[in-house]
Amino acid sequence: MEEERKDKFLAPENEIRQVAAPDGSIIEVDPLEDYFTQERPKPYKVRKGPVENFLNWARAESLWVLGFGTGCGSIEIPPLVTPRYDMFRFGVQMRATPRQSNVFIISGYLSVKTLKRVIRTYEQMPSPKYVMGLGSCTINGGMYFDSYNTINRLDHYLPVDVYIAGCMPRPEALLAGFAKLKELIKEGKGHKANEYVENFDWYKDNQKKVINDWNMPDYNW
Amino acid sequence: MDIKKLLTPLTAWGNITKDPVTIKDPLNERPGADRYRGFHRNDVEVCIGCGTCEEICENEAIDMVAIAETKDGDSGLRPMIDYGRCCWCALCVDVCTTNSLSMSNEYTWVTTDPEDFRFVPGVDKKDWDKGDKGWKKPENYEFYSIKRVHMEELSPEERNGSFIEMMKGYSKEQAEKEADRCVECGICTATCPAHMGIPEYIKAIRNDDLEEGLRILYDTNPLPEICGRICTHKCESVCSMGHKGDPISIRWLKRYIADQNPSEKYKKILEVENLQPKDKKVAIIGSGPSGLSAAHYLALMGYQVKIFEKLEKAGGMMRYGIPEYRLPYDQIDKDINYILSLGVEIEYNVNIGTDISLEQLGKDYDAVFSGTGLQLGRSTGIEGSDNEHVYYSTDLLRKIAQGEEIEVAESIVVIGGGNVAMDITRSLARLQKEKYGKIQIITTSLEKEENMPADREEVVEAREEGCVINPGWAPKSIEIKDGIPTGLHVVKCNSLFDGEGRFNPQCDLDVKEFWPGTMIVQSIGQGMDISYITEEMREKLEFGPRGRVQTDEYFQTSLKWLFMGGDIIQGPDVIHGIANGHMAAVGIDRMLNPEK
Amino acid sequence: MEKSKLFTLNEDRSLYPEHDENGKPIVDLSSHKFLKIWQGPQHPGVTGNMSLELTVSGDEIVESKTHVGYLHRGFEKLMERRKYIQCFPTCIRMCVAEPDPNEYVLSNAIEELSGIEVPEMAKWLRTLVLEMARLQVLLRGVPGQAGTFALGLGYQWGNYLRDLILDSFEELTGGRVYHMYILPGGVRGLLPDGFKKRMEDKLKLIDEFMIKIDKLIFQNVVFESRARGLGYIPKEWVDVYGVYGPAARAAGVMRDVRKTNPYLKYSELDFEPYTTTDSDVFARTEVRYNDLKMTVDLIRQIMAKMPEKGDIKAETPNVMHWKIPKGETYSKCESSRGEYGMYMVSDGSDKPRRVNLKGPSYTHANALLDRLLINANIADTAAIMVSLATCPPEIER
Amino acid sequence: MQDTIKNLTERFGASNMIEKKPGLIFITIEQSKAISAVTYLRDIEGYTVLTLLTAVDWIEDNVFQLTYLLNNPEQITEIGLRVMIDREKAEMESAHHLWPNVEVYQRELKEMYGINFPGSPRIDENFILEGWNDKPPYRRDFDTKEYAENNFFPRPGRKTNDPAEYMKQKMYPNNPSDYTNKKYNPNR
Repeated sequence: MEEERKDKFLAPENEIRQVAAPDGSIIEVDPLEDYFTQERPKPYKVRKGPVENFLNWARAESLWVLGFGTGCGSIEIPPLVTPRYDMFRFGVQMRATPRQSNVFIISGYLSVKTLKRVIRTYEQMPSPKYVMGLGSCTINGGMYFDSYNTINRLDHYLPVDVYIAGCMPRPEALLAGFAKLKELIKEGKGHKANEYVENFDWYKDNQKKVINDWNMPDYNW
Repeated sequence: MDIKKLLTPLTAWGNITKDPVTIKDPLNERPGADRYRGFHRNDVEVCIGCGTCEEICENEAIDMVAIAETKDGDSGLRPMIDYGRCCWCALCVDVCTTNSLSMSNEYTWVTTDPEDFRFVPGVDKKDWDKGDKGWKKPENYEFYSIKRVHMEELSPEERNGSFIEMMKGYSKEQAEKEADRCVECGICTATCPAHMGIPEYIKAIRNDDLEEGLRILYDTNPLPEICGRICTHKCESVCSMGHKGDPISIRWLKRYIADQNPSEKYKKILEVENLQPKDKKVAIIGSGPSGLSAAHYLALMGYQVKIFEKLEKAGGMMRYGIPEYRLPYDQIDKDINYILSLGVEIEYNVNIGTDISLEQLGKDYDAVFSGTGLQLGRSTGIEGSDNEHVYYSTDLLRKIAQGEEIEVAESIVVIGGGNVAMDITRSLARLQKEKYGKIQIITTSLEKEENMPADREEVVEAREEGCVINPGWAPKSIEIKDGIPTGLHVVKCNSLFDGEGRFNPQCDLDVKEFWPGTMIVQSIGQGMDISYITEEMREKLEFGPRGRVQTDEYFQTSLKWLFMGGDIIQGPDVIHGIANGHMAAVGIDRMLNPEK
Repeated sequence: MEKSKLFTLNEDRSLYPEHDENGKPIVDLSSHKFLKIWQGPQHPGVTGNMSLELTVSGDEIVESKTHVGYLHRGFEKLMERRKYIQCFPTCIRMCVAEPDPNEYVLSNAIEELSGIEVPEMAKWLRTLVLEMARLQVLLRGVPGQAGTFALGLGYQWGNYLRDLILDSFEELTGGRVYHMYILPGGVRGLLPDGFKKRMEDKLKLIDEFMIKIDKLIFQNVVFESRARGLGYIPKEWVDVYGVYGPAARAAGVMRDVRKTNPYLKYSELDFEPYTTTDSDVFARTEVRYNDLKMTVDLIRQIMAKMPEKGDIKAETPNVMHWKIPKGETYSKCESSRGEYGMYMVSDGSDKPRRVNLKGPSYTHANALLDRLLINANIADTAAIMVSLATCPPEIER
Repeated sequence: MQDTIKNLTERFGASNMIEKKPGLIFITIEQSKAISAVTYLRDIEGYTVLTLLTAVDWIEDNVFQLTYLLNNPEQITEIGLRVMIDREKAEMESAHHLWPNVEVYQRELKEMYGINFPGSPRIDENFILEGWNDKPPYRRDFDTKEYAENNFFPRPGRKTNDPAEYMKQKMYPNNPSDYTNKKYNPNR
């Protein structure tokens, strides 16, 4: 176990260490045990009939977007919050933490370093959750198709619900994206988060292929 | 704490009475600006599929896919754009050689399937195809110069009465500037029958590497000095630059490369100093473009080549059919002497069929290539055309080239609208000027001005020199008085072809004219003389339409040892001849060296 | 200068680490006196996508390390395999908020290396676009500073006005955020009809907004008490740490490329950049507020002085194979954050040998920010970062 | 400016001066004298601002060119010092004691070019990349497109045609394929 641990998790913050508790006592912490879960993810239950319809309606009308500007496209998100576009009236609002959000906007290219954080953040979001890919970069690499540091296709790493064309898409196109997402959720097609769970190994393989220092456990919720 | 500073910010509450700035329906209320760079549009009718957009796209977002039919100057490819790559920079629009590509002001496209984002604008119908707003190439700039670099030429006054070459050739700066205009689409390469590496040798000019340029020329064309002057330049007529401006002067650039390389260095530059000789012999009949071309490539392959030429000098129609002011004889000699220096033998004044029979050649040699060309003038067949003062242009041109004195009349009428007609017109005009000090010559053609087969510049230059070109008339009869023509009766010709595309001239007999002239020249095409092929052989040969011998793709006839090419197979055209000769050489090599 | 009462250090320094001779704190994490927290990359208080590794004692920062690289795309490498004309759509993504200086420095570097003179009209249009870009950034940035103290209202106003300027950009250049307007050799179009009038209407709105924002921010006791004395940059640090633009001018050092190395048409315009000496967050916001005023004035001057028509692009070689003579140059301009430069090396081929972009954020957000955050509160990190106008994509490129 | 150049030439053996535009010169200096020249410029001549420090890979000559671009805010002049260092043993004296932000430049150069600056703080820490296990990416012999194609997942199904080749086939379907190749001349 110790050996394996050494090979896998080189990050210093993942080493077993002693910390002081507020009362002054010293306790030992094993970050991998204590801070991460050891369980594989489970799909959430998709209900049937009017209950599910009601839930879908509720989900569609409260899209809470995680405030994580991953690329260029994030410059067009602030205008949506301001009165000119006012996305609150469509039930969309920004949240600061993944625990409160259900929509993740990947605003353009993802460098490998960000991808690692994005995966962690995505996994921390409660299901059902939705991913919107903005611009060319998430579809086929965009301008950075030949860059050594950006991924080419987002759908190899995360399940994507909606793509919006543009480099970068305008706020109006983003609103159209939200409208489309709502439509999908209401039709009951917004369960990509379960796809992620079902094809978990495939996604993890792809993620690990590009993230060279995978110094964290596979499960992040 | 300043109480004022506690209260002042509260003035912001004043905004509560103002109208909100919110856009009510942002999805529909906000079209892009007039210049917005939204989704692509392409006018597929105008697009020629040159691929320049693909070339300039820094994201490799554009693929050329086969959509339309390939025709002259249109590759049949159309750009397919991948919106998983595009960055909406509109460089493709600005660089488009035909201005067919533009962008609409639409910007909303949401989908769940990323594969949707690949589409062919103009072919895959989209909502934004119609509107006319959006980005178009700004009028005030181009990414390349669309104006041709002018080549200096003699003034019409200097040209008249002299056979000095009229085009002076490019200087280094001019050639590099002209070469810079090329966008390397390759439509010229595909159109050129010889598939010359045109973008490549233009690139060599830009890089100032004329030796490399010469090597590229000789890869496909062993007569660059000649072709650089008188090629029919199908490449230029399809040049993608010609859609917005002037096509690139590909021909003059070729001439520039050839002119700048001295003939004594050719062997070194072209790396032909130690060829591997083979013990097989090939005979070539005729030293026209196809014969010379075949001889050149066969010699490079190591064959022992011998050319049989009917006249006293080599070059065929290039020497005897094209006036000196367009193609000086020393330039012909430069190309031919190089080919002969590769070990090609040539025997002059040998007439196949009378001096030596074709069968004999076939027995003596491993293969025979015949490129005898079209030397016979074709008659109009109108009344009076059998008069002795009614000439064929081919005969006259040959005589001028041979230095023979010809009887130039004071007033001349030429029938014909092709390049040969222009050649004879301008040659006779020069002779008239020498002899009489003035020019009086009328040239007429069936075709209207815009459809005349002659090159545009030939017509313009002829007019500059004082010749009258009056197209759109059908010759009716030649009036003869005392055995000497007095002139030509013509009627207005309205159309040449009928609804089904057949040659069927429609004339308006009421509109007629009489053009006086004591010398009438017919220049309406040439016929071939294949009398050297005996009856016996004719039975073995297969014939195709229009009395031409049937050959395969390597110009091999049904007699395995006999290859035929050039004008007799392809019709009159120097570059076709060169291509045929080259291909026949490859064919002969394949036949004689089947193991390869 | 009166320092804010809200911003005081704990007088009992025994809980805090000692400093070595270079002024760096000696932090011993195993003493359990300190806590290490990360701010970013996913954090609403970080400009763009970067992160700060903060070591804190209580809520006071004792050590900070900037971590960048989340937005690295390798532009400088990518441009080495692009033709000169293809570099120009690529390079502008280096700073997202203010892309036009990228276009300008690249085009200017190419023009300098190949000896191309840009037509007059193009120079005027370039100046106009650069000022409009500055206007649009400052409209977001100045009230954005108040936003870091949770005063979001001005940010909302500013963003609305910025959107109006983006509409103008759209009319003129065809793009909303990425304009791709200044290209090597010139610009890509004349002003559309009625542009000047529509622009003037927007400038009038901005004039009104300037008064409102003054009342909302500078006459505001909350803003003043939090921003005064925060993130103080001594004058001596300006050269040592590489402080540029408004941040240097707030320290009383005149740093403005428009004034020192006038480029384009700036020598024909009448302006005097504002300087002050307080050198804290409040002073920097004040400088940028005055820059905003000056920019509005400059745009008016440009629109009045520029000719109506003219050539917009110099004749360049065919862009498909444009080769540039061997050489190197450094071309710079003044962005809203300070000197923005590009070092370009050409090896005589049709692609640049090396392109290196140097934006002010590179020095601002690394050594300087690490130094400024020491002794600041966690709650003030965002304010300090925004006052330096750090732009992560420009650091890592 | 003239005096500065004269001093640089005489005292530090600078050579190869090019004045790109008024107020901007580039000058080459030997590796061993580079840091003392930089110090001299900063302390004596008033070139107090380090505008940038970067490298150029001249792989053909097997050298890296380090460029120290110094700015004199008083005289408004800039001097670019070119220092050629061996590409095989890419190592340079650190200048972190002169400006605090040099350490960042040097970390970047270490990461992107593999140029080592012994003694520079945090020089071995990651700066931009994370878990990088290939050649330093800014080196000319690193092919970024190839790396991207091998490591990431480009969307399949793209196919393009070369207009010239496609047209040749369509317009002259009878032209045999061995017609245009160059095998007839064994020397070529």
